[in-house]
Amino acid sequence: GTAEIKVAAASSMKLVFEEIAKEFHDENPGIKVKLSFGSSGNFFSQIVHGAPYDVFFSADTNYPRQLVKEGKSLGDTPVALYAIGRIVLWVPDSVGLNVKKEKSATLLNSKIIKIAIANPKHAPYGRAAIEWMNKTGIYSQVKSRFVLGENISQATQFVHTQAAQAGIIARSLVANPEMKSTGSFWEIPTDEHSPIEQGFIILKGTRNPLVAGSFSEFVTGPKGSRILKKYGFNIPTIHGRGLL
Amino acid sequence: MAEKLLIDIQKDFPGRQVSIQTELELTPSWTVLFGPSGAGKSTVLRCLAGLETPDDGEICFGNEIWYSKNQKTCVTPQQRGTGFFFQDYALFPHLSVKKNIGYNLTEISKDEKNKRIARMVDIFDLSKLENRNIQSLSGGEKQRVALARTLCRHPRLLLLDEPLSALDNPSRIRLRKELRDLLRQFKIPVILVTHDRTEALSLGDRMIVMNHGTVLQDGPIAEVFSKPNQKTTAGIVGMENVFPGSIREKKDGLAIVEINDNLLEAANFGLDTGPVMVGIRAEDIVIRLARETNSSARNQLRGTIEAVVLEESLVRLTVNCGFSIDALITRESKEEMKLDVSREVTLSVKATAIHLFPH
Amino acid sequence: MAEKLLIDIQKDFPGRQVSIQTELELTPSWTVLFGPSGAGKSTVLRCLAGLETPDDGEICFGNEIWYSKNQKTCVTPQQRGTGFFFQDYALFPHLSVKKNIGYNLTEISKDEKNKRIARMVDIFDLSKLENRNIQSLSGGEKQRVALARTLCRHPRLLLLDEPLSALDNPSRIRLRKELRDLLRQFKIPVILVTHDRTEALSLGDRMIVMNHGTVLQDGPIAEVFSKPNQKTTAGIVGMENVFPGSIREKKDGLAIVEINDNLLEAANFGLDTGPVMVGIRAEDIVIRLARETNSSARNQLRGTIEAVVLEESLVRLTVNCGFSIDALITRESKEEMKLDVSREVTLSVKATAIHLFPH
Amino acid sequence: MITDPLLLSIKLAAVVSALLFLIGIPLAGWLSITRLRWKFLIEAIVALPIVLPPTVLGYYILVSISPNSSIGSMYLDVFGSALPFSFPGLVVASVLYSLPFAVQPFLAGFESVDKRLSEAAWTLGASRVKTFLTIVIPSSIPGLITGGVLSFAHTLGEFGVVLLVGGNIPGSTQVVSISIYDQVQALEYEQAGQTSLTLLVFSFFVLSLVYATNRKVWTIWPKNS
Amino acid sequence: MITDPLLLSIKLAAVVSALLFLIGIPLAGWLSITRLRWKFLIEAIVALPIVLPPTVLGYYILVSISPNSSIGSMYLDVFGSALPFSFPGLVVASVLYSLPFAVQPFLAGFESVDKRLSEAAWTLGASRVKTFLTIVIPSSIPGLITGGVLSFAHTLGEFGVVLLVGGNIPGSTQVVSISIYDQVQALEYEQAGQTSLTLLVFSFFVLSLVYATNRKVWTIWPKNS
Ligand SMILES: Nc1ncnc2c1ncn2[C@@H]1O[C@H](COP(=O)(O)OP(=O)(O)OP(=O)(O)O)[C@@H](O)[C@H]1O
Ligand SMILES: Nc1ncnc2c1ncn2[C@@H]1O[C@H](COP(=O)(O)OP(=O)(O)OP(=O)(O)O)[C@@H](O)[C@H]1O
Ligand SMILES: [Mg+2]
Ligand SMILES: [Mg+2]
Repeated sequence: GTAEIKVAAASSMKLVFEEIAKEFHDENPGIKVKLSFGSSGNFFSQIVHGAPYDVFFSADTNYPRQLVKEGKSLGDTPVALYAIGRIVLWVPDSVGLNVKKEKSATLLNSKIIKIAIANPKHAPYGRAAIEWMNKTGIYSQVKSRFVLGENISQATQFVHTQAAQAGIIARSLVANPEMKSTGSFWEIPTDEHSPIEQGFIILKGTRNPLVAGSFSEFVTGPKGSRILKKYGFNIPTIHGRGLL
Repeated sequence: MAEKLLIDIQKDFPGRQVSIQTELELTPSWTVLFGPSGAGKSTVLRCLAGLETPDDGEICFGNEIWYSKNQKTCVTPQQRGTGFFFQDYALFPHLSVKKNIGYNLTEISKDEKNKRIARMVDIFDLSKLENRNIQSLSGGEKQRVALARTLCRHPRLLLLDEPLSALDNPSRIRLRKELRDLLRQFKIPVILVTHDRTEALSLGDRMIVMNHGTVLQDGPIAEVFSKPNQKTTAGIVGMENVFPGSIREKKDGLAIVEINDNLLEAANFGLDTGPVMVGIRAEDIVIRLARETNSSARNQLRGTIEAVVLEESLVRLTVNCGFSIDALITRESKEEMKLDVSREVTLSVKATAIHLFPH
Repeated sequence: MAEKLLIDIQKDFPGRQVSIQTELELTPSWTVLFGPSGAGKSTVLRCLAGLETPDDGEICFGNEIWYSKNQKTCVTPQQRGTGFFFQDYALFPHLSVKKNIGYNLTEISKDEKNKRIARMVDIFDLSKLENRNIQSLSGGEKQRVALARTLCRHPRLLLLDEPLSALDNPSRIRLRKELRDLLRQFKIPVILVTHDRTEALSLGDRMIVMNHGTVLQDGPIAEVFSKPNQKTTAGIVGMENVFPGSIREKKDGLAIVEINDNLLEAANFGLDTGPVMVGIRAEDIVIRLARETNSSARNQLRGTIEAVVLEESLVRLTVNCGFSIDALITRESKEEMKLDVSREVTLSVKATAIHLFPH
Repeated sequence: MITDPLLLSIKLAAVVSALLFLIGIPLAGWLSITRLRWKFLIEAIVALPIVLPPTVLGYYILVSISPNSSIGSMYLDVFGSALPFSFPGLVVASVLYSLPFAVQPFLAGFESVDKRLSEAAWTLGASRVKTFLTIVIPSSIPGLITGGVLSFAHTLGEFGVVLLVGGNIPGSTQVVSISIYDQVQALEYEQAGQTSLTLLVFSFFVLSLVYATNRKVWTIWPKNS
Repeated sequence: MITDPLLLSIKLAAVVSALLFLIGIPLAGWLSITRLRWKFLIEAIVALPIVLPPTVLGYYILVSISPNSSIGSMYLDVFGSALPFSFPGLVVASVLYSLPFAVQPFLAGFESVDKRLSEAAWTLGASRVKTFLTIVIPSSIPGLITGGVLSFAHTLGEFGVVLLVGGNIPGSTQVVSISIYDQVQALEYEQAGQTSLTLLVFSFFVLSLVYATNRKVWTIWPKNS
């Protein structure tokens, strides 16, 4: 018969997980993967209140860790990492700045009126952006220009519509052809902010722990990693459970 | 002993008060609420229907208490089972004429219902309008539909707020006649609000005259018309000679009417023998000193002048010919004939000047 | 030559058509649109006011084209400057009585405006209601407010749709008198819709009788009343002797009225010398063979019987006494006096039976 | 079973509108005739859900219908399945959220019906309920249609509440608004544009139909005498 | 300058409601009197924005007002500042989004006014506009209040559109709905609960006041004769 699992994933991971699910399905034709995307914060609330997902791939490690604390993890296993996000500074071509050359100084240019970032209060990409700006010492100069997206996708929309003139966004999103054709980016060095670790857990309520396990193994395995890399994620060196 | 409708209520409006205290027999009789605009007639009717709650007093319909301030009772309009005709029709704009008439006729079979509606349509001359919608009707057409709707339910007390006032003359006269006949079969007491004398005379058995929210006079209709208890009332009802009488026989297009043992000949417009209300305008009575012949004035009554009252340019004579009758003549006539109290005179009235109101 | 109001329109309703073709002089005169319920009177009035667009024809007010199917012209109600009185009042529910009356009086100064309102309040006896809201008014009170509102603007053509029909009798009689006087100063043509004969007679100079959407007769009011052109018209207007006349002098409470060189004495209820409309009911005329004395019937006319027509139980005599006059007597009288064509008779009428309608 | 998000949305909107007629008409009707002094408080309470951001409202609804709440566990006992993350859960949440958009116009419609029509019906023996059903409701068609249209459209476009209570599960709670949102989030603008256009065209068609019919109602009942 | 999100929301809702009266009343008025055959299409278009999820609508609004769009650049030229991520931008977006919630009840209100009242005003020489202002509007108070309340409350609770067009800038575009959302996302449930409660209490107070006053209007104008 056919088994089915429901996978909840951060909305910024939509393209990645659609590709992963497709390959997984090709490999295991008997298993149907139903993907739900959304804000990790919402998934947290929903899982606490009994949402019927099998695996939850968060955009950070905080929400899954909280879920473990709430006893929602299968067998109380701790959070495992599946990807490490990267941030880039993206500027639309119409602004007329060479971001690759000017790097962080781009943000100080007077043409940059608004800078889009994800809300650092609950989005890891936003936190990383702040951290980087603090480290390079431009935070206090640019802070007043921030516009905050609810998540990294929204921050991306802000710059993509050119309503904001610069954005610190996920590396995975600039791979999108829409973004490629309208602007250019500079990769922020990974050593200038703490790693954006993204973790997952298999949920206690799963009806099919075996399939859930095999899907998460697929994600963290070589095929998954290849796809994740393709979309601009780094792969955590140690996947091992119990890391966090 | 017939049951009674006891009304003793008071309703307060800012700067105005309407109060009434009366008792009506619950027999198939007509009570007319008469009075000028703003007298409080509609308010009384609305209190009776249960649409307005009085501020004090009580209303008892037979043994049923409809409203009592003391007992904190107020029966709903539905339970009272009265028929109410609204001064401004209150027809249902989204229903056809036919559906308006048959609204909420649920207790009877469908056949019976259709028959009743057909009868109403017939009586109120609505056959061409049956399926029309209300908004396309003219003023008078609306009124006829509203009448039909109210009567279709055979209510146990009928409250009519100026039912004929917006009708044109021919329809009004026709309906006035028919209304009484029609309602006779239903055997229900009717309370009619009107400010039309003819309507009151044709339809009313009893009359309650209201003004400024209070009752001025309350009594049999002939009495109120003939003997208003005060000047205001007289002004409101208008002066008339009105007597209860009865048609004794009919011959050659004449009706022989008996009033207090006197026989009068009246032009007969199709009334049957039986009780009638007889009205003679004071100004239609011709006074002469001697009997006369060879005149088309057929009724001659001998009597003695009881009172002579000057009224503006005219003189009002009250003549006793077994019963009191008023005549209005010019001052010149009075002078020429030297008319004065205790003088004997002949009153003559044309048969066509004797107005019979079916009763 | 006075300007004219030319009306030649047709309005189609599903299953019904209203059409009228007439020409009115734009002098301060009264035209009465008379007819039973559903005749199309309101429709004609609404077309004149510009509230309804006819389906064919034209309306010209003097040189102005108000509506023309051919020229595709249709002037707005605002530009026509007519005053319109709605059969169901159409008062503004959110404005006080005073504000209703003074609505859109913008062209005049505030002082002038207040004066005008005060005058209207006075004329229509609204002083106690001035600041009341419309919903708390009784039916008759509403009507008075609506009349005041329409007249307050001094319109150049006044269209009245049954303005007095819901008033109580005393108010109606008072207002009927006053309305003419009042409007005389405004010097505007008036078109009045009514189905009340007395109202038509008191107010109208000219009468257009309508039925089932068409004009039956159109002419001077006395002519229409006295000589209806067909049976339907006669049925609608009712039979009356109506003559234009004039009050020659007044003495001792009597008015001496001249009709076609004949002098009649009529009870005078405060009218001034000048032209009047004289109405005598056919049933009020007493026929005798010889002149007589000592009677309160003051008016005696000699004449020759021109026609004898049986009408149900009565007989209608047409007598020529310089002008034609109808009398209604019983068959018995006719037999007794052996009345027939070309016989000479005396007609006598009480002064109180001669009705004068101010004109 | 319906899997297409658009069809699912339409089904949801239809069910919710129908329920809102069932719930909203009696509620608005009661509000329009009650002489209760404090009725304005109830009106205010009915309108309250609008002032919370949908996702927050969704969060609170989720909390109160989840199987650990009393309502949620009762539902679980009776129907054997949990309310959140199911179609019935979506319906409950949307009804709550759209209630004011139905009740307010209904009420405004009922209140503008001439009081005397109801009085006439009462004296003709019709109960208050019958009067309401046969006289007041048919005389308030514009208000009812406004309420129906507002709540239908509002449910179609509803997102925050549905997202939280439904959980974006394809084929059972993923309505079209969420799927467009997903597409926009993933920067699939072209696809999002297409889905939006489909939704707009469909809605435009439905709304035009409703308004055109409503217009006709008034042509059948001309207002001039 | 207002920095408290609640006050900012109130300011936004007040400005938007006021603008909606200014825009919605003429629009609904025109719809109520026009004899245009195709007016139902316009009614449908007005209602359309509701059917899009707010964030998606927000995205499209953002695209069309961003400084490189024609509208956005025009605004920038005239006012010297960009429309997105500013209070005026929020106002524009909210007005667009809440328009149907104002126009629909307004229209229902206007259409239930007796045609003859307008006719009476016309024959008294009042222009169509004056008639509309002095007769139709005052006779449609329940509809106007419904529209006002719906749009005020709706703007208070608006989240998706405001988030996208406003950019969540504290003190200028961070309205209370966004700040509650942020708190819920950050799992600060207690704080979110408190802010929600404040918002609810305030809204309840305002709504009650509006409804209580509305009631009074009808007491001053009794409906029975
Ligand atoms: N709701 C109300 N508020 C204030 N006054 C009122 C109210 N209803 C009626 N009145 C007043 O009470 C008085 C009596 O009104 P009612 O309608 O009973 O008069 P009516 O005799 O029927 O007059 P009409 O013949 O003109 O219809 C009037 O002066 C009216 O203004
Ligand atoms: N909108 C309409 N649709 C269909 N028929 C109509 C419409 N308006 C009027 N009629 C019909 O046209 C005829 C004339 O109506 P109108 O209102 O002019 O009559 P009226 O003479 O004023 O009568 P009343 O004295 O009763 O007011 C009536 O039969 C009426 O039913
Ligand atoms: Mg009355
Ligand atoms: Mg009419």
